[in-house]
Amino acid sequence: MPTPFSTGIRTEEMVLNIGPQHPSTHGVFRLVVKIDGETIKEAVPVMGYLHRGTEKLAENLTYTQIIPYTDRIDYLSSMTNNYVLCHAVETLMGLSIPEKAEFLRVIVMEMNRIASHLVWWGTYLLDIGAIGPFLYAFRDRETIINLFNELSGARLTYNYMRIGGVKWDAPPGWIEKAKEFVQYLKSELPNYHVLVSGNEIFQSRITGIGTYSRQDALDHSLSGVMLRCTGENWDIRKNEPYSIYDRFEFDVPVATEGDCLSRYHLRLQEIEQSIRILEQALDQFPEEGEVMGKVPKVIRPPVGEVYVRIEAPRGELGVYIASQGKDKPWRFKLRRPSFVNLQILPKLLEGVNMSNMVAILGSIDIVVGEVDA
Amino acid sequence: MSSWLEQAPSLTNVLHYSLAAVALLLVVLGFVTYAIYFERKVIGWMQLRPGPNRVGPLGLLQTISDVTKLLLKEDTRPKHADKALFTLAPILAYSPAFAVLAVMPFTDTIQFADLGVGVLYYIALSSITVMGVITAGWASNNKYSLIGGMRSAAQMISYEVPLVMSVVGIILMTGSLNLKDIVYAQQDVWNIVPQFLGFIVFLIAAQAELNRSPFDLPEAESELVAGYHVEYSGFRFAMFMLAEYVYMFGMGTLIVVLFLGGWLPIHPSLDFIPPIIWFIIKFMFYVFLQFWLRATMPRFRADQLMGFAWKVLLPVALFNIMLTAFVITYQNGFM
Amino acid sequence: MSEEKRKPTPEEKAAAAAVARAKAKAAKEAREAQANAAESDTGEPNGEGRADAPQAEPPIEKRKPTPEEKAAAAAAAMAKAKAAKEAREAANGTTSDADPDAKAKAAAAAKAKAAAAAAAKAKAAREANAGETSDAGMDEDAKAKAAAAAKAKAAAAAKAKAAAAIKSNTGASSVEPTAEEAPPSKNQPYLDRYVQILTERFGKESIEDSYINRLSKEVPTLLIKNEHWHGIAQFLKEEPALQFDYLSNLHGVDYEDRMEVYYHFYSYEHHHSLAVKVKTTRENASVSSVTDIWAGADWNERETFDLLGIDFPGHPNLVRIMMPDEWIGHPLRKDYEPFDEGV
Amino acid sequence: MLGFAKGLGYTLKKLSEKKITTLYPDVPYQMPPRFRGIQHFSPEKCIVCNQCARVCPTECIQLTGRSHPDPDKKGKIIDTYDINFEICILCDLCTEVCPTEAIVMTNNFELAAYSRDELYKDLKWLDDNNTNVREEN
Repeated sequence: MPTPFSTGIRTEEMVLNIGPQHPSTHGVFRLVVKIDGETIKEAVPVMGYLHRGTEKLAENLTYTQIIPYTDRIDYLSSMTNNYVLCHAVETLMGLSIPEKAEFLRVIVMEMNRIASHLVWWGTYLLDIGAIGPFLYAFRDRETIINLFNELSGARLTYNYMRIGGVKWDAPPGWIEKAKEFVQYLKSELPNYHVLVSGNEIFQSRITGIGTYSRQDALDHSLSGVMLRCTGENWDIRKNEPYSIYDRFEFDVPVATEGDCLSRYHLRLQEIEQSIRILEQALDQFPEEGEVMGKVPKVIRPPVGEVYVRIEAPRGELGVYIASQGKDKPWRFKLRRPSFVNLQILPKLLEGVNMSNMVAILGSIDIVVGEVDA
Repeated sequence: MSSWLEQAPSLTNVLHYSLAAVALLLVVLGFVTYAIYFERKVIGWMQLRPGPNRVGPLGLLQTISDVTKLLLKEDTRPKHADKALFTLAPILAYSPAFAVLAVMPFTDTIQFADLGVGVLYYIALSSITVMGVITAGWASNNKYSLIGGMRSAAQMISYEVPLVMSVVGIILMTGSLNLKDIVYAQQDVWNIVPQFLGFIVFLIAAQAELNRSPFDLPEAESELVAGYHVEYSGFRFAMFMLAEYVYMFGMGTLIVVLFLGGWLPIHPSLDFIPPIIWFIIKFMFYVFLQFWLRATMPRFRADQLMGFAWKVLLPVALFNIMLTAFVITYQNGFM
Repeated sequence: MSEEKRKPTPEEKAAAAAVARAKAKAAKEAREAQANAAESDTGEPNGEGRADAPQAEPPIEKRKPTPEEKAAAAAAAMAKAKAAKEAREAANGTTSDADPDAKAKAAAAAKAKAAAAAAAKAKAAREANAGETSDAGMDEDAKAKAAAAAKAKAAAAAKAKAAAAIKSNTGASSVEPTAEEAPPSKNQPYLDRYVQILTERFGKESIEDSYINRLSKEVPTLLIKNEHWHGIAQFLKEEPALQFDYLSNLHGVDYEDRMEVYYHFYSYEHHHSLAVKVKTTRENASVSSVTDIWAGADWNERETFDLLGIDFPGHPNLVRIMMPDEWIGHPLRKDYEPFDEGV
Repeated sequence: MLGFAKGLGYTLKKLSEKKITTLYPDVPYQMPPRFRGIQHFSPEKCIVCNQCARVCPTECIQLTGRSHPDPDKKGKIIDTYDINFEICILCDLCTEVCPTEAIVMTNNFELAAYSRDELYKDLKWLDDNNTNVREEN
């Protein structure tokens, strides 16, 4: 006699469209998944909904005009984007940057890294189902944003850096406020662990999912935390120092598990390291000095091409500029870490449960503006 | 109140009874309105923001305006939805949640029906809610709601087992299924003390039964957008909301009755406080716990959720039954 | 804006800076100015500089506020952050090594200033900017400069050339042609090795060109023949001596007469990097896919196909990624016209 | 097993803490002095050098000038000056290049309107937008 389960109940695979409007895709990103029950058989990311053609636009803009556009690529870490463009042009032209400007750049970039990781932390937990942390993260990020607002006059799209320096010097008292904030965050950060990291539900939820090996990571050109969670000790700030990062002492947090939990911890540890850098940078901040180097009125880099890469919060952010000696780039290409890191997603999602999907997608830390450029 | 039930049915009698039911409904609606308000307030405070504060003084009218909005909204139905079931589902979800309140003894006088099998009645009726949920999920003809409905069914059925099991200990101790008897049996010590294990299991299973954090998977907005009621709007959606909160009301009442001594004071010397106040205080504490958990907890994962029910809660509940049985037999001198 | 703030550059730093390192053009120009002062009237270099290098305005402006007492002030202004940084570095503890080193360099620079070290200087300055490298790098720099100076000695001192130096320093002219004059880059040995390994295996004709891209942090750059590309790519990853296991970037460039695909590789095994360019025609733009070698090339190739219309034979799923599937044309092509203006 | 209990403790502690949100529409939000709000334009300062229109990355500035009405004076005066706030990204580049500070930023940032057409601001509107003008440009 056949058991009830062998009577051939027909099941079929279902194609589920996740996005482009979905709470946990962090923007207009779409994922077409084929599911069998709640198990994902295949996942196909579809993107381009936020494609604004920055690279095309940039070809018709002068280098200075591109800077506000870079703000909008990865809108959670505009400072880093500002920097990578300026750094590329400065490398191409062989410009030197005043010391004070370098300090300001490092300070704002590290603050932005913290702000970006805080947003990630909050939204990731929102994905996981905890609504509280989001607000706490935004409370602390708000302080950074206010500091940036005072410094650059904008809360999100800073347009702060210029080729050859930065636009504004720190206003009076700003450094002190920044120091205060750094001390505050240092004391607040353990609470993050109390609130979330220690929670058993949270731990069991993301331990051992979304796992991949170092070889996978390298093959898929992953960078940043996505690479470091597999045991590769690599941080461009440390290994190919740009700006004045070689003057500061900091560690590169590395994990070997390669799962979501390790990425979670790495990002929080990165905040700690950024705090370390900030402490040193703020202490050594030169009171005197200029913030803008001597640059030609019209930025006209020599004929040639340049590719620079820096460590953005999401990974390796690169800029390629092909110059024909004009004031506008011939070709402007951004190597966007979110875009590249996302490539491993279909592989990670294969065969996992639906409810792990958001945990895995969230742990990649994408910004759709950056994915789509 | 229950004496009415024994009278011969007359027009006045039926009218009275209906009026009482309407009164309870209003109380429940009032509770739901302000439970939602306080939920938003408490979570707001915990998240360092003031919560609703714009409609009415202190935002007290916020939920009322929300409900008004829901009622005035256009009643939409997806084109390919199953019309009959789509309409039926909210009712199916709501009515049992309200019906279970009939047996709830709020105090020794305020109770609608003093059933001998009160606990069974509650458990039996509350299981119907899952039908509403799964019907809604299926009838919407939406993949998200289908997944949400299936998850919900799996979850509610799974957790019902430990939920019932955890009550068995109390029934053994009391020797009755009548809720009033259970409360009276707690004169000396509340059941939470001897039945602590059962209380924990019940609390967790109740959380899952209610689809509330950290077990709010069926409506996990970050995965399933809104789960089984994703296609519902306007009044039908309000019904689901209502069902959820009324069910919470029912579960709160049950947990107070079963484990926290119902309307009994914490110590006989505090007798001067009216029983209904005692009841409300205990009840509030449970409701606050809901909000508190929601402000703190991340969500479980579907597979872990099921594993937790069958591999952890059920054995613990069974162990609790065995333990209680042994203790009782020992006390009665059979061993 | 910050002009006023610029002047009070710490005076005490000036002296220290001038001594500390002549690497920055600062020292060179300071000395030059001295020499000029001795020779003839002080205004000359300014006027000449302006005439020769219209692009070089800012440096000249900077020179203006340094009238008679040039040496120190000019050095301070020019050495800018760089010098200050070095001063700090020296103060930090490397003082003992740094001082003689610095003096030697200063001397070298002094000699060099009289010479046609224009290109070398430009390059050295750039190296300093780009590199900001470890001490080893600095030493190499120093050596490079010494070499440059030695070479320069042979040449006759000429003001015109000094002006040229300024010009190239400000980046107004292309530096690449003058690169041969420059001392070999620190990455030259790497490049030589890559070329050697590749030619041994694939023959000379597989590599069209190879050079150090001095503008791009001196990355060794290879121009690979299109038809050899896939084999070489495989080899680049698998050959134990190369092991470029990481594809950092991949994109195409439309140069109007040709298309180029640019790859940037990095080896986490050996910690060296390589840029590869593969040319293709515009009409039948096609470069074989490397997705089978580096999975990370997948979307990058799709993007390149989408925006530039370069075909990647061997790619498993070469469809548009950014633009809608029914889009007509490839937006990043230089001759792209939007098909429908209304959209 | 105490992990989540600690978390509960943290949220409970926050229950009575000072709220950090601001009552935005009731209490105006004070922006710092450097804030890049809607531009203020003073026509008398403008020399119609066109630099702002040229530097604008989104080409949202349109202006026309005419020769100075006083024949003794050289140069031009501004005739029309429009900024399209539908596409203006308030990037600050126009105020940065302006040699006479004819166009400067203000601290005002509220631009919401019911119609897109209202977002085209002309010379008069920009001239009247003269509150909270930024001092440092």
